[in-house]
Amino acid sequence: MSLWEYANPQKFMQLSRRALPWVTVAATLCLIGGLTWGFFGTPDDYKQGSTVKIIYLHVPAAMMAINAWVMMLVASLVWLIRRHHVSALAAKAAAPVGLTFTLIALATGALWGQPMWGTWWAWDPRLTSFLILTLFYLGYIALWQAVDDPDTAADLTGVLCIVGSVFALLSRYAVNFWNQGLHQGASLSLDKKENVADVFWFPLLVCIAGFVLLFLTLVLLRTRTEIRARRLSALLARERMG
Amino acid sequence: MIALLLRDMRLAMRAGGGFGLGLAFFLLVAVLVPLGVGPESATLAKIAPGILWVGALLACLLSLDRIFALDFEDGSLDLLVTAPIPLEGVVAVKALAHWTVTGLPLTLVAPVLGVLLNLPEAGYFWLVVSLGLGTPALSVIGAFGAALTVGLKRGGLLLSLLVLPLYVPTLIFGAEVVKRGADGMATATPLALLAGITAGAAALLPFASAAAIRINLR
Amino acid sequence: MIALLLRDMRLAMRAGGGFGLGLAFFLLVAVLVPLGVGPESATLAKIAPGILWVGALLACLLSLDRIFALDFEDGSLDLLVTAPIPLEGVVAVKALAHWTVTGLPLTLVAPVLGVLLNLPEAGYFWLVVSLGLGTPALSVIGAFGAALTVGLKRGGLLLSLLVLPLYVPTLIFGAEVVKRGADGMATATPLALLAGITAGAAALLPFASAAAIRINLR
Amino acid sequence: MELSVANLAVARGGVTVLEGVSFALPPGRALVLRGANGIGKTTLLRTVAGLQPAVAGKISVGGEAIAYAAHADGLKATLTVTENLAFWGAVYGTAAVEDALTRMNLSDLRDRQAANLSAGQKRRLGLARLLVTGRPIWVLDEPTVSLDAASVALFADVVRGHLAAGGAALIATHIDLGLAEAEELELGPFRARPASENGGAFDAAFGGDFA
Amino acid sequence: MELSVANLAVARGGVTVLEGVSFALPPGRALVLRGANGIGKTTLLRTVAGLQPAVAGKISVGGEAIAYAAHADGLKATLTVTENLAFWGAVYGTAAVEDALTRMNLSDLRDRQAANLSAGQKRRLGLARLLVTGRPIWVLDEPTVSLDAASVALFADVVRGHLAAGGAALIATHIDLGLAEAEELELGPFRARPASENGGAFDAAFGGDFA
Ligand code: HEM
Ligand SMILES: Nc1ncnc2c1ncn2[C@@H]1O[C@H](COP(=O)(O)OP(=O)(O)OP(=O)(O)O)[C@@H](O)[C@H]1O
Ligand SMILES: Nc1ncnc2c1ncn2[C@@H]1O[C@H](COP(=O)(O)OP(=O)(O)OP(=O)(O)O)[C@@H](O)[C@H]1O
Ligand SMILES: [Mg+2]
Ligand SMILES: [Mg+2]
Repeated sequence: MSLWEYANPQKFMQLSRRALPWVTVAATLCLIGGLTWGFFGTPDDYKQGSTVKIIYLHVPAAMMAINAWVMMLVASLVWLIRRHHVSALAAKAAAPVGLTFTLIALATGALWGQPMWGTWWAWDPRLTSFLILTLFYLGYIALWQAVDDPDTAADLTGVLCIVGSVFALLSRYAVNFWNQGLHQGASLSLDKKENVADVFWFPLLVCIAGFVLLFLTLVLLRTRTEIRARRLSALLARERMG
Repeated sequence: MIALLLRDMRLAMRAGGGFGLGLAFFLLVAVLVPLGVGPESATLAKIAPGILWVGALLACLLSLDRIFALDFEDGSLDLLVTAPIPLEGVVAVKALAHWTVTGLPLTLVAPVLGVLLNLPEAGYFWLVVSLGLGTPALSVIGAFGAALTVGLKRGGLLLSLLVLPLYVPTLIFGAEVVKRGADGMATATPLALLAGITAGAAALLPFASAAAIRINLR
Repeated sequence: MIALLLRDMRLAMRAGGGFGLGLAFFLLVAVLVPLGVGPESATLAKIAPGILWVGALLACLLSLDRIFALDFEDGSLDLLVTAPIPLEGVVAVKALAHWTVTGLPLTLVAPVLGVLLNLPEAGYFWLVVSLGLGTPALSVIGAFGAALTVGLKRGGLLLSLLVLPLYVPTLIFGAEVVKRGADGMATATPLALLAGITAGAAALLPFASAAAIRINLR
Repeated sequence: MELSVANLAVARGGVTVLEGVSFALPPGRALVLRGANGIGKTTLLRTVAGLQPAVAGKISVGGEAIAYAAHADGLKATLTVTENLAFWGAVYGTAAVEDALTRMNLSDLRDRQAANLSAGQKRRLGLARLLVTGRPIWVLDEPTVSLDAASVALFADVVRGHLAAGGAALIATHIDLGLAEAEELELGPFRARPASENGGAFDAAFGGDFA
Repeated sequence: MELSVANLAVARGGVTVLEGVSFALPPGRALVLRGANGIGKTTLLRTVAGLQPAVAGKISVGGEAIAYAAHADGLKATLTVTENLAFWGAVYGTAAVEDALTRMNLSDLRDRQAANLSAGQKRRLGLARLLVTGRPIWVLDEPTVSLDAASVALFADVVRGHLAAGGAALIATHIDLGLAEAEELELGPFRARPASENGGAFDAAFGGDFA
């Protein structure tokens, strides 16, 4: 049996029904655990004071905002190339979740920027490309909404997703190309010596895991809903045809 | 392809659609902003680069939906898709025609409007250079947005929404060039970025646009 | 007449034509201007009233040609002219519909955009009041321009040209109200003038517009 | 109310295309206008409907009695069939929407957006609008374009019903509607002579001998 | 080049409207598609012309061999007759503009803007475009709408000429073109059964028994 079988809605529904409770529980545990540990179990930073704790929301949210787009890109490509409906619907389902993460990252980033940089916002390359990504999320969702025929909508949003990926990647790697930005570089990469201190690092890992699992939960849930909605409209159309 | 370019330009001239409208709009912005903001020359000089670039961008945006919508409505687009020229070429030529009737005239009249907005003298050269380098990107990106939304309900609104994020970098770097130029600072970096955006967009987006049109015509 | 109002509003909602587009455009202006001009809050605060009013005006202008053009193209206008309702009423209702889907939402979201442009606190109230009082004039005047140019080649360009001079007083007094309000000065005079323009335009222009449509349909 | 037209001359683009057209259309009768492409049928009908002024001649009834239908049938693509029709019903103050849907065989399509109709279905919807106007004189420009034989027959029935109820119809068409009660008027003989010969308004104003 | 279509199914708005359509159209032949309004003629022709994907089945030639003409005939109102035609001539790389004007009886109107043509004259111009494509297979959707009898005959001659030169034509129409050499295909029997019976792509994906 091949992986593609899960692209069959029926198979997907069965699998996701079984997986969903586990993922949900794991997400809840990681999030509660990680955030509590981060907020209450770590010392204040000597320089930043307690504002450093925004890191437990900001970094995972920003990461997942980008990862969600990458996931949508993969799902869109699968749809465009192999035309598996579940894949298209999963991309559709992920967009609002990704948008929410994006907004969280923007809000927490702005809150953090005020004490750190003395401003809510700056036209730093990472920040700019991230803002553009936010707008892309909006456009992507709006495009899904605007097209009547679901397959056409999936095709068009697929094309848009590919184009938007430029900005998803830029907001992750822009800091590497331009060093004049304000924003933190890749301080978390696993092989770096200049990692943040371990006390912050481990709870952050748990939070990131929590956000990944939360994303998975929400996407599974929303994909199931999308599949049902699609089935419903198809059945209604069938009824009308008599 | 040249026939298509000529036709699109001729249509724009005759119907006043792209050509006049974009230009008129640009003028409008330059005339209305001092009226609205007040005639204080220091303030105007400060905002001139930004306002001129925003005006140019809006003027382009305004005429975008005509790139494909008219041809879609009267069936020309169906015929062009089945014609013996590659659709990518059609898209590129239509973006070029759009630029010739909006971006190019905008670039040429911009210095005049700079006067209205009291742009510092050192800025004129950079205004023309940055518009000349940046407006092609606006047309190519706009053609992509127009291709995604051709024939859709709510097309106009969606078009702005889809195109806006792609326009932001061009706007930022374009206005930056003029600002730095007006202040006598080095302009090489934003200028290079502007050129990069234009080149990248012109090289890649026509393919995405052609795919979008094929999908939308179904 | 109510049916016409409802239909026009419904069409605007479904097609996103007027409704979304004007609003999106207004938003765009408010987002792009800080991008282009730079985020310096003192400058922004100074130009905010003017920019917001110019933005509102452009947003209205943008959707004007749809007031009659779509109905002209699909033959509805022919049918409305021969329908048992006075054409003056049709014009007035269409201007009202235009206002409901552009002017009104613009007025309502304006405070939010004021934040983006760093409008001084005292200005918000006056921004809403002046837009609420002034935008109906924009729609009525715009309907007149649209009636004059319906079915003409080069319509879009002409429309802007014809309407612009008529818009200038509204813009000046409107922006003046907000500026004075933001600075804590008396706003009664420009406000009264604004109200006068709106009342005068709404009372007289529909007759001129109806005549223009009758002529253009020949 | 009898529509009668006396010595009518009509122009398009400043050029007089037909002149000396006279006919009378009493209630209960239909008149089919015939003539080659470009002879001026559309121009004549628009003039009769009051959409453009006549160059010369008289038309006995004003536009208030006339329901006009042409190629562009005023449908909004984003509204449904019922919404499109209900709008015109409201404009004309009639409540005949349901009846019109049934008679033009559109009941099954009532909730479909007009954009999603076939060419012939759209045309049927355009014609259904006539029924909600409640007006006595129908002025129709090629009403059966795109219709199949069954729909043409259906439409002929509708016209017959309208005539029987005391209405009248003036129809320009190239095909045979199968309306036995209709008279035909060939427009060929009324083709306007070139402007240099026919004098008229132009000559009165600018055609004299001055330079 | 023979156009042959095997077991074709076509859909509009996500609903399959025709299925199991098969026919062959050798050079020199014409095939007239018949069927009630809304049966799916336009959808079928658009699919054959390569403008939309088929739901199932095979079409033997690609869009490159096909000249498609529908209601919307791609005319620009502000261009003159010659300019309109010359544009398409340039796109297809042919220089047959003069010839096309003559054959569709448009020479007198050559410098008139398309906006100032009558309905039938516009249609003739739309059809003249076919002649400048130089393509062998014509796919025509109700080509004679708005044409008078003389123009229909003129057009039938043009089609005959095209067939005689080795071309082929697939025509959907409700009227009789007087083309003796054309076969007819009634589309009624190919009407798609409701989706619940015909299975297909939908059922494979979303039609199963899950909740
Ligand atoms: C509105 C303002 C901000 C935005 C839009 C923003 C956005 C982002 C983005 C897009 C990432 C990259 C996530 C990834 O590559 O997976 C990120 C990571 C990060 N941000 Fe921010 N940020 C903002 C403000 C701040 C501030 C003020 C700070 C602290 C001074 C900060 C600290 C960090 C850190 C430490 C990382 C992880 C770095 C890495 O591994 O790449 N951010 N942020
Ligand atoms: N601006 C113009 N200048 C000169 N002649 C014009 C102009 N506009 C239209 N015409 C001509 O006026 C004539 C009348 O057109 P009209 O549309 O009334 O014809 P019609 O009888 O309805 O034809 P059809 O059967 O093709 O619809 C046509 O011959 C047309 O070419
Ligand atoms: N979105 C949609 N959903 C369901 N059915 C649709 C949709 N859009 C169109 N249809 C139907 O598809 C069918 C095929 O339409 P098509 O235009 O191909 O018909 P046609 O044979 O060309 O008819 P005509 O002779 O009237 O032009 C029509 O019955 C139409 O109502
Ligand atoms: Mg006609
Ligand atoms: Mg059809």
